[in-house]
Amino acid sequence: MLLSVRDLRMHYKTKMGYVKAVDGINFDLDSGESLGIVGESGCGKTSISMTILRLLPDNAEFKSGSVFFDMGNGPVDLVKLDESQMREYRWRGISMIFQAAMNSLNPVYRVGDQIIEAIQNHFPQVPVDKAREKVAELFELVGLDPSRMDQYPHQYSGGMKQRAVIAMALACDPRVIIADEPTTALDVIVQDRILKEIRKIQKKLNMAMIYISHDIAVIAEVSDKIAVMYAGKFAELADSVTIFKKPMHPYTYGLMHAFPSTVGEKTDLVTIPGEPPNLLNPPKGCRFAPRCPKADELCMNEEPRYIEVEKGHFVACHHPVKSGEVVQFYEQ
Amino acid sequence: MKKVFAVLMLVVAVFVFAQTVNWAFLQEPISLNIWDYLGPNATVWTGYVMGPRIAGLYSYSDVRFDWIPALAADLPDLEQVGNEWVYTVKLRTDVTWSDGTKFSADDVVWTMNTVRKLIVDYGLGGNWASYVDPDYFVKAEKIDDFTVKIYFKEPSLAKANFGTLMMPILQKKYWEPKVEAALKTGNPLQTIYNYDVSDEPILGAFLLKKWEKGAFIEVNARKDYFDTGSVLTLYKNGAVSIKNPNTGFEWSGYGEPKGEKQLELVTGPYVDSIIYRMYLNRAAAITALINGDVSFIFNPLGLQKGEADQLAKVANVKLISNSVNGFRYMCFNMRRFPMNIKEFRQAIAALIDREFLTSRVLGGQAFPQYGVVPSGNVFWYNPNVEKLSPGYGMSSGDRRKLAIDLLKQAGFKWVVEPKIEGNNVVRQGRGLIAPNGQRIDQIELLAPGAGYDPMRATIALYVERWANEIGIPIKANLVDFNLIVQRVFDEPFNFDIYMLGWSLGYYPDHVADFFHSKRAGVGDFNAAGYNNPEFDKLADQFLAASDIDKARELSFKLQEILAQDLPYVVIFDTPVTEAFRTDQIIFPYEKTLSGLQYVNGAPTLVKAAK
Amino acid sequence: MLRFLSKRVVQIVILLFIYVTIVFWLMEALPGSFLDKYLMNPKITPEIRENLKRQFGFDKPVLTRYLYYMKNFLVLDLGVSFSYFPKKVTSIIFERLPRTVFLFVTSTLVSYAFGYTLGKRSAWRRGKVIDQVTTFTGIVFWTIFLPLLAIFNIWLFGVILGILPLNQFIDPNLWRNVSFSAQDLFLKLLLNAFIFLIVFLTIMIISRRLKTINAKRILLYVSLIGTIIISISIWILSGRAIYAWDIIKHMVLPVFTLTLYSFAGSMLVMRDTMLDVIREDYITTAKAKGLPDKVVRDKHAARNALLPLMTNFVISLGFTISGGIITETMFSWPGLGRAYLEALSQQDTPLLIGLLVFTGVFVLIAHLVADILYAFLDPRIRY
Amino acid sequence: MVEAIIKEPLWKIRLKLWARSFKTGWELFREKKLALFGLSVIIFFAIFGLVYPLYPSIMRAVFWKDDPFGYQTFAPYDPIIGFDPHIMNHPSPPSLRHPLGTDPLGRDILSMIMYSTPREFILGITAALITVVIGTIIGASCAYYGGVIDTFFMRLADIVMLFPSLALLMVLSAFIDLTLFRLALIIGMLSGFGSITLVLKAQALTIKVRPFIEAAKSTGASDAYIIFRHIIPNILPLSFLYMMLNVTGAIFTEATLSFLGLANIRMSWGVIIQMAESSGYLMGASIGTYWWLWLPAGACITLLCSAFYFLGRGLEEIVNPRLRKR
Amino acid sequence: MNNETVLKIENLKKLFPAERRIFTRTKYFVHAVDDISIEIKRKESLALVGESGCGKTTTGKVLVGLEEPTEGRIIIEQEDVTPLLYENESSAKRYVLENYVERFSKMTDEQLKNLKGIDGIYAERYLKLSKDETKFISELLENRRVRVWQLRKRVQMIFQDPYESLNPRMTIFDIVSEPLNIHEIGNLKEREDKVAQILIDVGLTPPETFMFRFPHELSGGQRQRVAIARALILNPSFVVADEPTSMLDVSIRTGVMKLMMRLADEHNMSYLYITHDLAVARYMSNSIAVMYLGKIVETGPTEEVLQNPLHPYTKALLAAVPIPDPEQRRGEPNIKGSVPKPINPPKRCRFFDRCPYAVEYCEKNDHPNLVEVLPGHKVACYVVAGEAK
Repeated sequence: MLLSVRDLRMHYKTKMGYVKAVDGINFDLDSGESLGIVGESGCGKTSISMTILRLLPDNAEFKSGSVFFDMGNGPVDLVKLDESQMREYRWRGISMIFQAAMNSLNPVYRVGDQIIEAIQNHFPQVPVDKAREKVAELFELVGLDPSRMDQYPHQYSGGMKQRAVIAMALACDPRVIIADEPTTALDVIVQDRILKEIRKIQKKLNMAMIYISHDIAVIAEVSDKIAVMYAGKFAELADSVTIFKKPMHPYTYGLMHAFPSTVGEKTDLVTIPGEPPNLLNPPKGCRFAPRCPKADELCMNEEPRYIEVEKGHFVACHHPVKSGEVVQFYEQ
Repeated sequence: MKKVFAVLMLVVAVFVFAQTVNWAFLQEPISLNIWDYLGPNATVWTGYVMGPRIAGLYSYSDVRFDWIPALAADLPDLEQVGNEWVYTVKLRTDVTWSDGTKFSADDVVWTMNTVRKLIVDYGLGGNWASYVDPDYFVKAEKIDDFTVKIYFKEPSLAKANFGTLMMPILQKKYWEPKVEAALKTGNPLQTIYNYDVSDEPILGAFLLKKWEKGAFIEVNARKDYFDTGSVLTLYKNGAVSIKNPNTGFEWSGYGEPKGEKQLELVTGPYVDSIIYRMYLNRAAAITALINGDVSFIFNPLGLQKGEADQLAKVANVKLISNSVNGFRYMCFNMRRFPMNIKEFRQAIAALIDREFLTSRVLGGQAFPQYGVVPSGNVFWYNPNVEKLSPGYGMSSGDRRKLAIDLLKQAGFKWVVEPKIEGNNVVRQGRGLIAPNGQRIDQIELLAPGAGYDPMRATIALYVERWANEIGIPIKANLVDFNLIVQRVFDEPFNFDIYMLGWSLGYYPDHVADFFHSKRAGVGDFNAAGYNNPEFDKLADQFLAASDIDKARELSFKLQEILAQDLPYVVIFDTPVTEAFRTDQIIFPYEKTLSGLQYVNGAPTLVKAAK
Repeated sequence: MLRFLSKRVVQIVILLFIYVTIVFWLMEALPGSFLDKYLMNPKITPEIRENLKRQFGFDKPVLTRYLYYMKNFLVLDLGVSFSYFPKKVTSIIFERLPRTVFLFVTSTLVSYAFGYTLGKRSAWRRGKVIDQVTTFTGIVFWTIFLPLLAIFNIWLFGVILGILPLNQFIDPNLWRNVSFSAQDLFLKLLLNAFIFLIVFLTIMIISRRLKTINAKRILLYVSLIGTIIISISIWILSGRAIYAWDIIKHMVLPVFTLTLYSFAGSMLVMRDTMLDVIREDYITTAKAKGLPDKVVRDKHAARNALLPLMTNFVISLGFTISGGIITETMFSWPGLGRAYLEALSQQDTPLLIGLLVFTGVFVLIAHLVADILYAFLDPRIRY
Repeated sequence: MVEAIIKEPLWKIRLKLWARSFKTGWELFREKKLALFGLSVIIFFAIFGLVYPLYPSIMRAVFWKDDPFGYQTFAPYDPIIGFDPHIMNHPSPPSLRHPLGTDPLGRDILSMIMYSTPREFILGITAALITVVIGTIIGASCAYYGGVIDTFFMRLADIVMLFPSLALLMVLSAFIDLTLFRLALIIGMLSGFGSITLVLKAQALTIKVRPFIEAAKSTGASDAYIIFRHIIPNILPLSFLYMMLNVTGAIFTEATLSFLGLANIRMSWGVIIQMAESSGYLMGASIGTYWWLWLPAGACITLLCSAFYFLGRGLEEIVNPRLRKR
Repeated sequence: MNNETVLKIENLKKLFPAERRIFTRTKYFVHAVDDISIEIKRKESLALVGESGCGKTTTGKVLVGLEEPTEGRIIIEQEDVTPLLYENESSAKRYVLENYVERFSKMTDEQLKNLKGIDGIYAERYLKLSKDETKFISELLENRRVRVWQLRKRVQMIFQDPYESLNPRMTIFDIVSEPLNIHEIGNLKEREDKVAQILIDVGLTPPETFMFRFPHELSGGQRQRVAIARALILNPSFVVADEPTSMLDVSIRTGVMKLMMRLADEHNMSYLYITHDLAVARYMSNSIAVMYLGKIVETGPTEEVLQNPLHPYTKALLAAVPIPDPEQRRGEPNIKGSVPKPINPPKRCRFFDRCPYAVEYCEKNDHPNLVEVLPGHKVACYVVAGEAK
């Protein structure tokens, strides 16, 4: 297994108490595989990637869990590494495409130089011209004109910046790339192209990918496995077809049916009542219980375990949705 | 190696044998060009450095300020020729310029005539005017190499003896071509002012060596200074004698040079060089004095109380205090009511307890002053003026009562009459009503703010309070110095009362300048608008006097009139306190009017200690 | 860029014109005049004063004088000073400029360098001890009344500890026997600093062309140390090192005081901008790239936060006269600020106008330099 | 129907919520130890200044009960023309009669400091208020209208900023009689038309482009309504902050001018220091000996100025979201 | 009543001056909205769809008076409101002169009487004033200030970003009652009642817990509800909704969408629904107009357009929308390049550069007009319309 995350917990300390942003996350990822994490804003999906890379702000507190990562010489628990060892793993082992790609390029340096910096940081012996060749290769790979590498970020359009960021993520041939909302700010046609590009590169280089998005449609396009996250926990994890065809968690179910689509019949959209819980003070039992039409006493009091119901299909629910069942959500 | 050693020895030798004194300046001199200095740019700092460079036909003696010959060999002979008065002056024959040239009558004649010409034709201004008044001075004439005749329209102590005959003499050889060249330019005066004079031959004792702008000026003693070695003796009986064993020059005057000697001085210079160091604030200069970087501080205002307190504790620093030739006063605008009422002025004068203010409030930084001639100017000062001053020597209660009586005498009334018991004001007066029934609203007392002079500011506030206590509605308005000057001199007398100060020359002709009714115009010095025909007559006589004793008598009378009429209430004068390092220098004397800086630090007499 | 510059220059000229006009009329409105000091001398009669007035040009109507002034200003002639009559205002300014520039550029540089370093660190370690201590001390020094701080430092270092020379800017004992003037030396020091700057910039440009990080570093250090050694040895060989050292020694105390007093300003600006920059995504990206903390802080965060600081720096250089008034007085440093104070107390209007106008020109040039620098530092800005 | 839904009177809810938001604000503020320190110092000075009238009467009752000289004659606790005749040498060190000693003119230093305190407040706050009112209104209008108004005021700001302010004030002191209030007015206007306008305009520009302005416009709001209801309330926290910092600037400027002896202010902390300076007690060699002449006044300046600064910066971290902790 | 046209836009143009160059005479303009026409009937909604920068938001802003139209006519409820959308009087006067007076003065009485629609109404008024032009103009511009104000009541807007469109310094009550405040409706008590009522309507119950909170204390969905409440409090006949749900989370989004539909029904109003999301448009509108570079390239009933897109751009757009179903594979969006900037666009089909089907004809001719190919379904494409081969 390339990456396996076990019982990962990370909380933010605030004046009012702990925000339980990542609260017991488990998943595995193999080379060539892609995992999509879908969830609403504030559910903690970005915090997962930050916890894995250990790029947490001051007020974050790591609680428990381990992140085993295999660079080819046996799994290492990233959590236990010290800061300088950890630096070795960043970008070489796991690199990232950030949420706001527009802002993840430093405006005062040339785009090419920023990529070369990453390369030279990890491979100091590589001279500049070799690194430039590599950058040119990467540019071509992501569909950018290599002659643009001596331009500054502001001279790029939004889509180009996104490509440059992807090229940068690939600079050190990482094993895993975490793409956090890689296309959110882009128009549909550009988004479509970029998603295809990433997918192609992933296949070609046989990398593992983690996509993080709020848009289940985007995730569906690119992921082999999809994890649905709700309030700091995974509600359900399965391969993408299963999750669409046989969602077992009521939240997944609601999400699937809340999405308008341009194709197929115009069905009535589901509205999940209420608002996502405040992670400062999440409900005692199942975190979805207050909004769940199937919730009962048990759900309110006892937290459901995250179990593998079928092979590769994990659900955390006391009353999973059965195949073919129609769940009726009540509006306020 | 030997060479290095030799240089090293030389350096050591210079340090050991060359005697240098360091003096602190608080501002940098502007220019050593005498035309500029006596023209538009007289600053006291320039004067300190110029002093040891220049010499005139006559000068003042040390300490006593007797009028004695310097470049002249004797006192002048005065005779009337036609309607002109001629002063015949014999020159000393033993004087050389610093370039070795012999000093001669040509220099004197050229200097005097050129200055007059520049004043008349080109408007050469500034202090040259105090030496040459074209209304009096006519011309100078060479009789032989060492005799000159100087022609005046009238004989006048002020214009001749204490004026033209004291002016610095310039070298004709050096200056004539320069002045001629300048006269051909578009702006001759500016050209003359702009000449670089670092190579100018001088008659004085100290030649400029280096002027490092902003940091220091170094001057070196002349070996061939004409006065070196001469012995000045002042006798108790008033006689003065000068003897120079080196050149054999001898002169004596003002009586028989015998009896008890008051002072005997042998002219140096005793030091090889003087370094004037520029410090831009007093604290810095004083720290330098404490550290021994400098031996003496030039400071026209003298040391402040705190500085003196501090320096008194420092070993090897000696404090000396001398009275200053000047006074601080309150001036009434006698063109306005009620300042034109004599009793009103006297009432205010009576209220001002000078002794309390100076000794207590100002902590002894000032001493009371009653007349318009400072008491330190012993020869000219009339000691009677004190007694003539209203309220002199009274307690504070009596002063108030006197003031109230004076006002009542003049017919003033109050809405609420002030009541005094003992020294206390039991009831404050309110609503002063003039004899004509008019209510007096407010009288403005302009005084400089505490930033310019805390003493005057404080006194103005005290005057305000004392006056208010007996119901005189004076309001002290502490404003910028320039604002007072503008309101007093530029705008036509737009003031009620103001408070300023004068610093004066030795010869007290200022009394006439300040109070003569013909000087009461806009921008002139009789700002009070004082107009007293009797005074005017006496003042004219005083100005015309050519005999010192007669002049003194007239001056005493003038002082007495003023002490009663009170266009000015003279309040106090400050002593100038100076400090020097006794382990570094020795001054020949320490008591002298306006302090040692008034004689430029006595550069030809000062000695290095050990 | 060129178009922007020309536009800016036109703007500056117009601003300057208005500014000079305001300054001129303001000074004209001053009550009293230089000649008032003769009011204190009863020997100088009103007629003589009239004479002097004519020499100083007071007799002409003010409008004529204004037009005349503007005409002269166009050829950079600021007229003739009164208190140094008939010296030209420009020559007085030029005499004092090197001293002021040398003192203030040095202290501004030191204070900004200090503020930059501290601000950078305290933002990076926000809320930690270093942050709180620096902020607290910075603000306390920032609010100490400058004259008191100066006097205290003089007392402590000059009087009590006796380790630094007091007052003045040179030691007369050392300088009385040399032929050159301190002015020469100031100019040479400035030239040296300028050459140093040029060398530094050239090396920066050259080092960009080098292949590996180590090579860049070596070139940078070797050449910088080399330049320092070379310039020091030139000073020593020319025999003037001791005099230069004397000036520098005298500068330590004022520079130290000014730095202590003002480092908080640049530190707080740096800290605030840095806090802003730290939140940017490219900082997280840089960290994620595995770059060491120091590199992220200095190369990515501080480099971006430098921009507003740089502008502040250049503009603050323009205000040396204001700052100089107190400092130069307290430390006996005869520069422009002191000249201003003296001119004001003497009512030397031409010098006052000249100094203010000169400051105005200086500030405007500083603004222009700031604009250009900004364009160099921030590639996003293209005028 | 609506009444049925709303159970409590609305004003009560309003009040409660207002109190709550004040409480949360206070809690946020309380975290900033330095700001808290600043606030307490300011409050201390405010009280210190307000109780001044009590001081002379207490001292009179204690020390001048049966005084032959007469308290009235010398008014020993008058800050401007007071004098204590019982003490031979002024300045005298702190004693029971004069807790902070006397100055060279025999005045009581504590009395001078207390008397000056409210004046420093008035000066600082007036100047700051003028600055902020001018800066806010002009900044907001310039940002909102742009065009000629903007150009005019921006060029004006450029010119005002060209003047070195201290140097300019020194010149002005020559022909404007710089009383406390006029000084406040000038300082306020100088920075109001100068740098503050630029900062506030920049801030107002960011507000101007935010959609809620468009929302208000689209419902028909007038220009004045938008400026005063939307733009100004949003830049007000920043204005307020600059006000805090400007108080410091004004007090400092006054002290400097007084120190140079250029302001016509009868008594202030700067004047106290100037008094020590001009009478020669403020110099390297004697500052230890005569500490009471300069230290209390100097400490007051530093304390009050830094207090406003700390308070300002503390508030800045609260009102300025970009400085808030994540 | 149901068939009444609420909004009619005719040939609306909006040009923004682009970079000014000193030395060239040519003026550069961004053709943000370039000659579009739209009609919306009461209670119906039109979705304006397109990528960012296509001019859809500008169209909305013109309608609510945030931008001045450059050309064109806007009719709201049988009234030509265009003169009211101009900032100053003279532009409004010029508009009336150019659009009515000059035209009418050339016509005979007969012709005038035969005019239809809005022209007819104005022609009648023109005749009633016995063709007195000055009177006509002054009548049209009469009370312009007041009428501008009243117009604002009838047209409201909901903005995209619920975090930015509410003033953070105002309470919810202040925000929602602001329109009442501006239009001076009711006293405080009445306003409070009205606000409470509308808050209940948008589902923020109980209203008193929300009324005096600040926006940052609410979640995104709640804020957007507040924004809707503000837009509806004046009972407008027509609302411009600029991507009101694009910033909301999925689980909340449907709630807001449904709320908007319900309120439209209850309040008898129509939406101009601006969105980039075809799927959302499908649920929120009766008809749809696809915009590209300031032009409408296709329009028709929503379902019809989505099921049977004709314009190559619409096709590409549809193909690019990800489908939340891994088993359904969609077609490839078959276009090249990226959106250019519409600065002085050349005279040819706007889509020419990117069109996979473009032929020479498309380059030679100006941008095609909308042609009705199917009933109610118009498309602006020479190839589809069969004009070019």
